[in-house]
Amino acid sequence: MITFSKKFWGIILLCCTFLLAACNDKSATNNEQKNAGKDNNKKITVVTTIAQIGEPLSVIGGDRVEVKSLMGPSVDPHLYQATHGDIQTLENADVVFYNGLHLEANMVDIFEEIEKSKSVLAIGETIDKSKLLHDENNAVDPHIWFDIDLWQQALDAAVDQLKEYSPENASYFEENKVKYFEKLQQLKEDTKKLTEIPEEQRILVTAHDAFGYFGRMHHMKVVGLQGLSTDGEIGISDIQNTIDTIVKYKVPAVFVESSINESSIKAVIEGAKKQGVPIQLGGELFSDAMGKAGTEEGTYLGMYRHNIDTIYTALKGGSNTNE
Amino acid sequence: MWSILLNSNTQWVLLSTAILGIAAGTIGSLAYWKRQSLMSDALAHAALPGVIIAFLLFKVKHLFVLITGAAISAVIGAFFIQGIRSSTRIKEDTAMGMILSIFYGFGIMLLTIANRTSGNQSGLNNFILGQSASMVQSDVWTMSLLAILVVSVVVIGFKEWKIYLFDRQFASGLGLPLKGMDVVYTILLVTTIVVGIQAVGVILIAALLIIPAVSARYWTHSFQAMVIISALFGGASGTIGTLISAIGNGWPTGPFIVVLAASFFIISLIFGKEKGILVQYWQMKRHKKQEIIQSIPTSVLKKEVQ
Amino acid sequence: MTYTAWIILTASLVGLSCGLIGVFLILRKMAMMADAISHTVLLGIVVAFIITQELTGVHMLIGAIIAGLMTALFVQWLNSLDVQQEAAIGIVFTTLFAIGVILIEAFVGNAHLDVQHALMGEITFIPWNRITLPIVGSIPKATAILTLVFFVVLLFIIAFYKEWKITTFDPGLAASVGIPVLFMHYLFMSLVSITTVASFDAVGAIMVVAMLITPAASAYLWTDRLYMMLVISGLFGVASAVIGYFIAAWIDTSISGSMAFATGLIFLASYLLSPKHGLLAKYLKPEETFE
Amino acid sequence: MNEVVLEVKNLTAAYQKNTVLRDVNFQVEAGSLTGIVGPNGAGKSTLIKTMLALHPVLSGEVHFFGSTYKKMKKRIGYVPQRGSVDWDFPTIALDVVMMGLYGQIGWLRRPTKTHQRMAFEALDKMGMADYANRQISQLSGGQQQRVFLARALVQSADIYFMDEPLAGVDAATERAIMKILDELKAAGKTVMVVHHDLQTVADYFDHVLFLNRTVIKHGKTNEVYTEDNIATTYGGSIRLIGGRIGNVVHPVKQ
Repeated sequence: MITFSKKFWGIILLCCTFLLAACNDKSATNNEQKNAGKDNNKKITVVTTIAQIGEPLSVIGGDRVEVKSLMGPSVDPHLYQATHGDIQTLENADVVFYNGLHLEANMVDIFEEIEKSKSVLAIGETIDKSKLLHDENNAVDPHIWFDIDLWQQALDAAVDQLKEYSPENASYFEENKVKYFEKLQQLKEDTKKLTEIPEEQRILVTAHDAFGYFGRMHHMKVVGLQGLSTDGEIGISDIQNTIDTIVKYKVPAVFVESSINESSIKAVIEGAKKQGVPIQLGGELFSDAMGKAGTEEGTYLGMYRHNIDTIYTALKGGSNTNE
Repeated sequence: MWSILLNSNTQWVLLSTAILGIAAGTIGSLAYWKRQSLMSDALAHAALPGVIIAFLLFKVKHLFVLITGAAISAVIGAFFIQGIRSSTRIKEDTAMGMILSIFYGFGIMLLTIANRTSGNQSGLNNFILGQSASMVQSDVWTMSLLAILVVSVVVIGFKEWKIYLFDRQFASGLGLPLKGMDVVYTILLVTTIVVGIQAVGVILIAALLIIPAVSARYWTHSFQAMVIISALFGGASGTIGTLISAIGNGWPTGPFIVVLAASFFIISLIFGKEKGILVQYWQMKRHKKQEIIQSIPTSVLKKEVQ
Repeated sequence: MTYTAWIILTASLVGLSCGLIGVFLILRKMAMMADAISHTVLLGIVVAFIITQELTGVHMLIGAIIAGLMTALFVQWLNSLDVQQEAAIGIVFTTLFAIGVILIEAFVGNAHLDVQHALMGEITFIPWNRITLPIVGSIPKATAILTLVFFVVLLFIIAFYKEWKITTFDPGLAASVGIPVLFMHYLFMSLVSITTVASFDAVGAIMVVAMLITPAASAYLWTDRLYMMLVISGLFGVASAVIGYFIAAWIDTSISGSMAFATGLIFLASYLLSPKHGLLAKYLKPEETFE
Repeated sequence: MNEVVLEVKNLTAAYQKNTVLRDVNFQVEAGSLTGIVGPNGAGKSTLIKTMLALHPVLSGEVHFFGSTYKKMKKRIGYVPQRGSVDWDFPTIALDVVMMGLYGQIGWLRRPTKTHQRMAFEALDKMGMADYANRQISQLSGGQQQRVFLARALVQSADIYFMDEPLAGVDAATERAIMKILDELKAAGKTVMVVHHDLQTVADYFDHVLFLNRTVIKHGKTNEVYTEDNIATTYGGSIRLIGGRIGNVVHPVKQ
């Protein structure tokens, strides 16, 4: 017993010294690292959380910036798991952009900390609060990239931040930004074809509530089975209410999302069919995640266009067969 | 409001959960006596790496492929738990906790890699976390098949199972194939778990496997009656839980079934005929009274302790 | 590389605290309580949210710790009514979790409140979430909290070492020599709750459950002395953290997942190589008899 | 007659709906060595546990040295059945014996060399000195039983209760234990032992307590250990080799 306590205390002492040593050591080297951050001669490293921010910025930044998105193009931010590489990515970042509005809920503290040493912007929070959508419990809907105008404003704020970080490239960014925004306006024009869908059938039924801004912009009624987050559990009444809406408005098609389990939306389809409404699966929409990098759907414009085309084909085509 | 009960979705969910409740209640009684109540929880988590590996190998999100992966992974988990328990002095609950966390951690590792390397896979971990409310006609059939399988296997070998559970040594003396029965039992349990988690989620399947069996114990001392009562409790939890969640607006179905099962448990705990709190209290009181009335017992009582 | 050091240091603290607590957890045959608590904290944070309407902060932690204690209390209560411990754990955690989900749907609605966001931390980002303390300077918040938790755990284990030992080994004797068995049980469960919840907050649930159970189980194969088991378990916890980190760095994946996996590797090594209970040892000298 | 050290009056106890003990009355005098015998389920273990407040009392009273159990706790030693603990617990024999002293050592104190020596002496008395540093799972059943007995000895109590210390042990252990019991008796201590082997009762104990839900007969062995009393206790079927006692649920759970 005596030997025991001696050993025990010895080991504890050892652990303590180890801990203390580790603490001192690290905080010292840490500061050095921070100061060594900025280097103007090479490419600006931009890190974003979601690819919806990253991809447009990579176009606007052209060859002057290197853009990395923590959540790969097809990753649902609600279910994002950090990898070891993300540390390096964040550490090497010059400028960091994130969506904000609680989309990256568990990372907010981190960005606040990084803000002390790096240039960080929550682009979603630069938008006029009155333009944001809220649910019945007054929670903000963070999926603002589905409103092209709002997203343009948000990207604008991001580009301003970039210019501020690197004034010598300001004109280059401005030039690219104007070009990109033209494309956005073109995209906005293209979306007008949604208005060809009969108004009472402009109903977008999806698995989770990501399309609030989309609906507002394109005058569509949006019915989401799940809440804003993808983690919740639904009830039968949620499914039944959705089916009732479909039956009431004779909605011809519903949609699944790339990143969400399809089973609940399939239950809606079957239920509606059973009630004599021949409804079809309109196709896959990109909501929280975008398509695979390198493909058309892996870009913001391509992703948006894909959604518009899918919705248009499904609802317009469907309405034709109904008439 | 009540018209919702006539809708086909409600009926599908009602039937599926009721039938799943019966199947889970039946196999749950076996698990209870094997003292493996938490096996469902452990194996449900152990299924994750299988799902991801199946996806990485075949690059499809096809239900059957992923379920097979989940089942294989869960069986390996069960095999490890059994191996650790029998070949070391580590106890079963520790082995379960280890396999649960290590397999799940491994699954998360793979999931992160899958997220990084190939597109269109997010929600893979959600894939094994089903939603009760979204069950459809085909689920009714799946659950029926499952229930038929489970119930018939248990019924056909009923007395063998009984010996297998209560007296392994005696069973082996009778020449029962204990290893084979272990395998059959594990396959039944894993099948129920894997089919269950993709349809209704981990928590609900764990609850349905555990709670009805424990509740049933409060009503009977006979194993046969316990299995039947447990199946009934499971089925009733599924049915009534679904009904309640259907009536309310936006009430999640799965959790209500769990709460219903828990309510049955509390009722059993309090009013149960065999070991219920009230019965025990009343018997204690009666004992005390008797002690006062009767002075010295002359005859030797015949009842055995416990 | 300093971020690496912070992450390894923090994970090592989790490994140490969980390793120590885990030894008693598995000897008391309550390993699955770790998993149960990882589910029931949901109820705690939902209730805390409903009361305070705040998504972050200390309320959530307190709510979660209370939920952990409630889990222990209910399990103990059912156990005292003659329900198998395992079954009791199963009943309590599924029910409390389900109530948590129902409360979310009923009172919280669409707010971004899920366990993963509100309570489950991500070890990868620990170095960026800092606070400034006197003397030490600016250090990651999680590291500070976990250091505190570690010393609390260490203090309690050392101070009541013989009480933990006797109540774990033979509660009947403990009661008969006048040690308050039930009080020690709840004290222990409080330690478990505090450790797990603080660790969840820093590094996430998967890693905590793994760190609580596996290093202790591995240590159990190496030694026949309780204090050595504590020491080895703590060391294995630290080793798992380090190995796990380098696996994650090597194949660029989730750090906490890799650390959970690394506890498994250490167990595998112990299972094969342990001089007393390892497979190899058994193979080499198959019969060990009494006397 | 010697001083009465234990007095049980109208004691009743129950497990769920079965009354296990009913109206138990007896007195034990100092320095006696009593064997408690009775068939399976007669309530022998329950009697001990109930007296030691490890099982709830329905009615009746138990007095130790004219006082309550709580006040006299330190003078009472208890040897539970061997199966009541997990022998895989990572500790050595000496440590288990030392646990008997934990109550005396007190909070926040560590066992000292003196305690270690006391524990070692107790082990030595049981002929277990060579095994002091053995892990407890590596001991045979008989050795484990001796460790348990040593643990009770180290408590240096005045009255001991032992639950089946002779069940399933080897001959050497049985001899060692009986030697100790005789020594305890010689030292004026009181010992009550639950015993299952009717053949050895007459040799081992000076008093016998026949129990079957209640006290059938209690007294000096040479006076009450008769075939009649055995028959009454065992319900007619005399089996001189008693059966195994089933597992009794330990009331104190973790």
